[in-house]
Amino acid sequence: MTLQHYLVISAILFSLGIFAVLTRKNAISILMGIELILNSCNLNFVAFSRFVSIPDNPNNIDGQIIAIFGIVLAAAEAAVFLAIILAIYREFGSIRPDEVDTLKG
Amino acid sequence: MDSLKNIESLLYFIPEILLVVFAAAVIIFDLIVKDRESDKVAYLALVGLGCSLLAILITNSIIGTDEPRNLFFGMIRLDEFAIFFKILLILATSATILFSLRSEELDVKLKGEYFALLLAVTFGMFLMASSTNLLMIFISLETVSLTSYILAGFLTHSPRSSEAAFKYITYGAVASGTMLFGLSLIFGMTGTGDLAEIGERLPEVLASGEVTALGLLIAITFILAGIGYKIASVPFHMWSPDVYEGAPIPITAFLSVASKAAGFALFLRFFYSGFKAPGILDSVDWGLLLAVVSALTMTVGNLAALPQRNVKRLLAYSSIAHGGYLLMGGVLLTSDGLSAILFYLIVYLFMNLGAFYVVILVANDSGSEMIEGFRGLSSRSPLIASAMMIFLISLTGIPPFAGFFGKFFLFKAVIDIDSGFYWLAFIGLLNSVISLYYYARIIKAMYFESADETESFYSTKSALVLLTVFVIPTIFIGFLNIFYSLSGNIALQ
Amino acid sequence: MLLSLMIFVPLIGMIVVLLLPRESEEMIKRVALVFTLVPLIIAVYLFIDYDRTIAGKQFRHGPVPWIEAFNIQYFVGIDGLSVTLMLLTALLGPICVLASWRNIDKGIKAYMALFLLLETGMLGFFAALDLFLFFVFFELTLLPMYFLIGVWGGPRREYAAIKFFLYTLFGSVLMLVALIAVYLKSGDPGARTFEIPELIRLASDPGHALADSTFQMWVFIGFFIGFAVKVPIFPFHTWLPDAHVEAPTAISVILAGVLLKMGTYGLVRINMDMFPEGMAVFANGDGIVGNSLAILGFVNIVYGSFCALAQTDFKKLVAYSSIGHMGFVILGLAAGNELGITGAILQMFNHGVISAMLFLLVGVLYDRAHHREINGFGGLGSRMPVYTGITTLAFMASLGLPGLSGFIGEAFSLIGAFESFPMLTILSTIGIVVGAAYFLWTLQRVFLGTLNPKYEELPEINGREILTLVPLGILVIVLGIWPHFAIEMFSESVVNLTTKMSGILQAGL
Amino acid sequence: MVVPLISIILLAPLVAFAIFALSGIAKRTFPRQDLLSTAAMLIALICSFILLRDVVPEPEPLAVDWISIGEITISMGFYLDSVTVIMLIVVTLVSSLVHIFSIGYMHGDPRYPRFFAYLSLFSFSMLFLVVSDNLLGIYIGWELVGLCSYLLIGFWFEKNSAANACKKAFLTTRVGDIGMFIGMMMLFTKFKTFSLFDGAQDGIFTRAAAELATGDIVWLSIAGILIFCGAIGKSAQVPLHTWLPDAMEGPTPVSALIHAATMVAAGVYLTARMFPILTFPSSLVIAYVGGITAIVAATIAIVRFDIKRVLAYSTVSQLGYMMLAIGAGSYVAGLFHLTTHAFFKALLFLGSGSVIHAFHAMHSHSQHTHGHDEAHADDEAHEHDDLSLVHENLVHEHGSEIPPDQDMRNMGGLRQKMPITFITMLIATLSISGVPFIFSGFWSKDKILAGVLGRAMEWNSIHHYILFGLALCAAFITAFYMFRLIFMTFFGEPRNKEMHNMAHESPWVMAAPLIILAVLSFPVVNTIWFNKDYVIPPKQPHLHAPQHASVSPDTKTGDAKFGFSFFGVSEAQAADEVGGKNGEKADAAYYIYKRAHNIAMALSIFVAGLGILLSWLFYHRRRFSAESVATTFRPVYNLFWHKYYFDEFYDGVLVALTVWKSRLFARFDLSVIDGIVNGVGFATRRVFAAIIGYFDRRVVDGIVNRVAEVTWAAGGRIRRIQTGAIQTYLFVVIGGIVLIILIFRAL
Repeated sequence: MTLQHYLVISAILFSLGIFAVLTRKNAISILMGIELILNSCNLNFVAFSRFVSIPDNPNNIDGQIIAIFGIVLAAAEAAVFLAIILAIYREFGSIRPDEVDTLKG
Repeated sequence: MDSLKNIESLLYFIPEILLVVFAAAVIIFDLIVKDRESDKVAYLALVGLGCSLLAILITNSIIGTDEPRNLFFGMIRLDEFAIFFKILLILATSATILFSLRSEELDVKLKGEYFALLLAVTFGMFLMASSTNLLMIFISLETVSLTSYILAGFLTHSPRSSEAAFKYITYGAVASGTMLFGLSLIFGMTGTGDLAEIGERLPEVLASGEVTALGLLIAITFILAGIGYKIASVPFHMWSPDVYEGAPIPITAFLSVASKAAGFALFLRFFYSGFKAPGILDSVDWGLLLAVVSALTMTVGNLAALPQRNVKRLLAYSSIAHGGYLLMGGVLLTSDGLSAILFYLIVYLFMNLGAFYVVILVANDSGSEMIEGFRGLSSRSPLIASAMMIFLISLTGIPPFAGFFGKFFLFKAVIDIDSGFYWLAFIGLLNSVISLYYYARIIKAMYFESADETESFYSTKSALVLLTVFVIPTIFIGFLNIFYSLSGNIALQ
Repeated sequence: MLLSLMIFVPLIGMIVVLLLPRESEEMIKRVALVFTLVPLIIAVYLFIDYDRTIAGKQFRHGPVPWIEAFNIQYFVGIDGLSVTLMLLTALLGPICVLASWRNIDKGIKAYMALFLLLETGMLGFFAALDLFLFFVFFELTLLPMYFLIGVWGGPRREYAAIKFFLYTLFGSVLMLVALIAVYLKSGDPGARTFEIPELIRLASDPGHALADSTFQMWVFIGFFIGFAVKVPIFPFHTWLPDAHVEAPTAISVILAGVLLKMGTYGLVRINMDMFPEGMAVFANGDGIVGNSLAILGFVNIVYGSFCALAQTDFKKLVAYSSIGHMGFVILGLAAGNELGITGAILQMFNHGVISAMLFLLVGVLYDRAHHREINGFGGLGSRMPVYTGITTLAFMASLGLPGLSGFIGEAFSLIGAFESFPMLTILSTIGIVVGAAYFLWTLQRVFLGTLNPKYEELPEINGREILTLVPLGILVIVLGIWPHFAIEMFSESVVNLTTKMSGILQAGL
Repeated sequence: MVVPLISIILLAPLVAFAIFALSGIAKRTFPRQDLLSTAAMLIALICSFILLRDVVPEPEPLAVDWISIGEITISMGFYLDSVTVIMLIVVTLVSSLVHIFSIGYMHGDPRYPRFFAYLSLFSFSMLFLVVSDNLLGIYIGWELVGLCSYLLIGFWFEKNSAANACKKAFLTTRVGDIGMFIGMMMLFTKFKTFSLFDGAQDGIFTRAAAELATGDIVWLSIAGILIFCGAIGKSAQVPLHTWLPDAMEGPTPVSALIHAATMVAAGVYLTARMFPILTFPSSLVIAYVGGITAIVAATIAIVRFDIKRVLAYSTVSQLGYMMLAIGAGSYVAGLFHLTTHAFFKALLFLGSGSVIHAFHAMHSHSQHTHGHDEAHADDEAHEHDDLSLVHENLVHEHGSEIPPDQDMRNMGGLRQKMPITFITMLIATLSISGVPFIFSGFWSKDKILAGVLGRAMEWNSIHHYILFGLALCAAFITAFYMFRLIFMTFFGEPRNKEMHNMAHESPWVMAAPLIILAVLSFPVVNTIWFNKDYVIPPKQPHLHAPQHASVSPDTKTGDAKFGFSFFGVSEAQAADEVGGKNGEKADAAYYIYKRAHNIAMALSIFVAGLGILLSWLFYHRRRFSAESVATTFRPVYNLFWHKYYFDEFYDGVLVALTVWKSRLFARFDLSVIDGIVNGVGFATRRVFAAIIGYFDRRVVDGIVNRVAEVTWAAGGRIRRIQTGAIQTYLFVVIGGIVLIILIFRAL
């Protein structure tokens, strides 16, 4: 497995995430898309920290650390997102994103 | 320069620590305090901000003489630039708290967490202003975003507010995700998260051909998506009108000033420290990219503002446009442009917050944010009307108010010797002509039209006092040297 | 120092007025009058005390550092041209206060405050020797004007006000770019300056970046459009009729009397004096480009005159007539020789006085009849002989009757221009005939013929109104008989300009 | 001694006016404005006479620097040569007499004081014009008299006809003035000075002479003609003459002073002043314009019934005469005729005024308020706003429209009723008709004819022969229609009985001026013109004779015996026509002019006599000799026979074509020229200006509004993108990213 493989996979993940975000008609699915995006990023970081080495510190784990933080933030984001989705559901009686469009123009 | 270890860093981290402590304190205090009707909580939050400000000044006096510090193994950097923004942010937050007390739409007397969140978001912005590492950048960005989402949606039982929060978070999540992807690419190219090192490494890898200009372009564009969403620049601006309209007015004011300022802090630090190396500038025409973005941003903002009848939304678009003006300063990545941006941010803080404050007062009086609420304000409350007039004229950028000097500074930065950006300056100036048109509509409503209702305008003494706090700087900043020199010195670092 | 005092006295007046209670209207008016009289006295003193034999700036105050960051200074001083126009401004100040004595019904306090602010702006503009200060004062006149038209104007006041505001702002932003460019070209970072005399010196010393003729051409255009809107030069003129028709009498007086002159003053002070190379490009007389300035002047004259002929609204007619008259100024300036420029400057001053008279007169009639429809009157000559007499004087002065001030300016502009652009000048003389035509025609429709029974009881012009008109009338006659007392003020400066221009034109050929 | 005198002459009337103006500002009137103005005029008159003593033919101009910019210096000053002084005297004299006359004539008018104030202002302007030594000064005076003429024609401005007439006068003359102004610009651009004579610096004349030593005279000719345009306007020459008849709307004294004696003559004076720079082409143009004017006006005069209009046209014709003279180079003759004409024409007008006044007595005094003749004040209210006046003219030529107290057909047989008026007017008529020897008009006219003929013979140029023909013809017609006027007014049976009974001799204050002027119509007082050392015609360095001009030796053999030596005529006279004796050529020319003079005199006496005779036959002895005349002078007979159809003619046969030149000219004058003026006026106002006004509103302003709308619309578009659906926003985000990448990787 070379770096390229990981990158390709993460790229695919990212694209899928974007696709989901753009097309899904359900807020939850959008949340999933977002998670995909974030995970593709994490994958990138880990892969890079594994493969890319720079002179002064041969074994740097920055990437992995970043990935961990990334996961944490993703979780936090998910929480907030779900809370807001609840509020939306209460106010609009639906979580279809295209029905939440009173603010426009 | 070598960076400090964790423990010794704490000394310089006191302002942030104080914010966190007070955030916690506010919540606890809110739980124990019995008297629900008092504003004690708010005042506690203000005290917290005050302490933090004090601490900032102290740290400033410490680093004032010798060179800035890199804290926590170079995660964040404490320099005059950071301190400048911190002070700016504290002012903005304090103003927001006071607004919140005046605002009737949001009944804050019961909600300690509201102020806790405000402190928290300020904390996040502090980090944004001072982070020098990809990781830190992302964390701070997310901190700010998450708290902002909640604040935007703070009006439970208000569909508009919830919708705002929903759009905000969806948009924000995607944007920050995209940014993170870009960050990861940068990390991959350089193998480091430290901006300074990135600045050193990128030219090498570009030179060595390991990284193509295209790759860099993709990475940077992804990152721009994140930053652009924070500063609401085209094409990443579309969340802001809706969110600004939906969120409670104090929060709108806060977002339009503080969050934008923080975004610019990030933007500037990112580009100035990470991407000024000649090799990178040659790879892709960043100047042109930024110029186009800024031109689009101001034009879209102003044009879209033209037909608005909701003053809040109108100001939202106008703040988009101002984001465009501010970007002009960054086009050449010169210290001149940097200082111009800083100066304009000071001015913008006062005039924009002032304008929003008037909107709050009018909304309190008329119950709506529509332009009709301003009819005949000049006769009903001359002081408030003239204050609003001053803010709007200043936003347009007409002498003798500070806004003009700020714009002048920015334009001067763009039309630097033989820069090819005269066209950008022209666009900017034409935009200020267009902007006059919709600002003037508010003035017209206030002065040329007669009031619908006749009973005198509802406003308290303290409200007027607070207003003057914004009016006076808006009038005089332009005439005072200190601010120019201040921004100038910071820029030189 | 004295100069600064003169400039800021009205500002102090504004503060005083603002401090007065809103109810005490008489008091407010008196205070305003006093604070407009002080600058007049100072202006008269300056006019007398001015040393006519030297061209340079006099009564300097400053340079006082203001914004070191850009080396912006507070720096004022006057030459003959400035002092003449400042005298005009200071003279119109109290006259306008008197003219607004009765017919401003609402918010007299705000009105007077804004008016005083406006006067500070105008005086400062004419005196500023720092380009940035110059611009700030230029813009400072915008805001009060906007409100004075927009709040106290006629039915379509909002439209007129915003139109005026947008037009002028449009012009001034272009000017701003040019101004910044000049600043940046003026030297290496740190050595840059906004000081007008210094810039003029640099721009005329060969080899300096400012002296480069292509650069000067572009900057010239920038400033020109800025001023052209104010003058106004075709096709930037359409704000003027609306603004005039809607504005209250006193404001029309200031608008025509002073604000228009700010444009032409700027053309002389900046475009000609600082960018003679750029000027030469548009006034060297070869090809369309070389004649463009003169062509603009010609178009203004003929176009304005014919538009005036087409009007039936008394005030609009006067407004268009001033477009025509400013055309002579442009033509004279384009000529670039002694007579031409002298004529242009005289025309500025005279038009200031005459158009002020005309608008005051229109106001007098409007206050009585409450309409301005020219065909709605008739035979007033027998009803209000004194008013008719004064109007006839003003009309005759305006249509350039020799012996009254209007003639000299027009004649000199034309004679000067004839040397450089014979054909255009001959064509421009059409404007004189048409001018006579519409003024006489108006005179006939309003004052001659059988008295319109509607106005059997129209009251004759009253003492206060006469008081506002007499000083202007005297100026009109005196300047007509002995123009040299005005000319000698600026003849030296004019000679400087012409030597500069001619030198460049020689080099060009 | 000169300066103070001049100052007094100028200031006296000015002060009189100033007092009126100032008291007007103070909303009251000076009690005895009439006496004040008259006194001022008399003072000026006395001073002028004193000036007559100490004046030299070619003095230094008394100039002061008026304006100086850099090296350009424009001076203002006086130039007092003999001609100036004579003009001063003529102006002040006529003006004083008119003042006095007006005291009686204008009595009871509501604006009585204003009338005198205006007269004073006019006198000042006219005097200023006369004494100025430079073109600019002349132009100033020139325009000021124009203003006064405007004010005085429109004195009874309640009459729409008067209101229109004054506007027409001002505008028509202004058209000419523009030409003059352009001419001035040409001269100034060339010579950098306005002053004509050599003072501190060389004047235009000297510089022109120096400049044109090379011989290229084209531009100078153009300049000369352009300046003459001013004269065409002011002196009512064809084609700009139509304002003068209308100007008769003004009070009669005004017509006498401004539109007969002084202002209209200013054009002639100007042309004479410019004499030294007149080239052959320009002088020929001047001569032809003058000649044509003389004929046109004279023939029109034949068919008029309004007594004032007859006189007006005769004035135009006489002015043409003077122009002709100057154009043909007879400087002295032209000015001589100017002075004599000033006196007798003023006399004629005042006389007619006296008649009108007499008839007017029957009108109720109330009518003073609406002027002397409100007959048609009402029926023209409709054309309230009309830049030009073709309709006006029709109305006036239309028999019934003529104010009754000016209509000669209501007169007749006034001989006994108003003896003084009759006698004085008769004298004037004899004078204008050129009855030999004892009347001044004869001498001046004779000099003109002699001059023209002399020029023709000297150069044997066909042009000048034609001009001579024109002049002669005009002389004949003049004699004819002037006596027609006399016969119709004073002789025969009274046609309108009750008006005739009302008529009465005018009071002395009006009669006295008539008598004085009558005295002035005798040549005794004009001897000054025969003193050839007193008035010396300036040289014309640019006047080059046409190539074919030659002086054949045989012309010497004209015998000097022939011709009269009366008041030193012939030799001396002929001599100054040549401009002083200089060598062989002058000697030859001297004989030529002597012979020309004799022929001319003979002919002029003949035509004058013929004219009077015919007039007598037709209008006095009409019922006898109609047929015999008809058979003898067929064309002339037809011409005047057709005159009796003029009522029908003006009733609407305007369209009918006729070969008779009186009608042709009348129609030309009425329809063509006024038609043009009218057309231009209409086009200018209604069409052109309207179009431009529309253009201004729609296009220029429209474009601006378009821009605004487009901007606004763009705003709307951008709004629509903001759909409110979050996923659209996200689309834009992704799209934006992709776009940026695509675009910038290309760069």
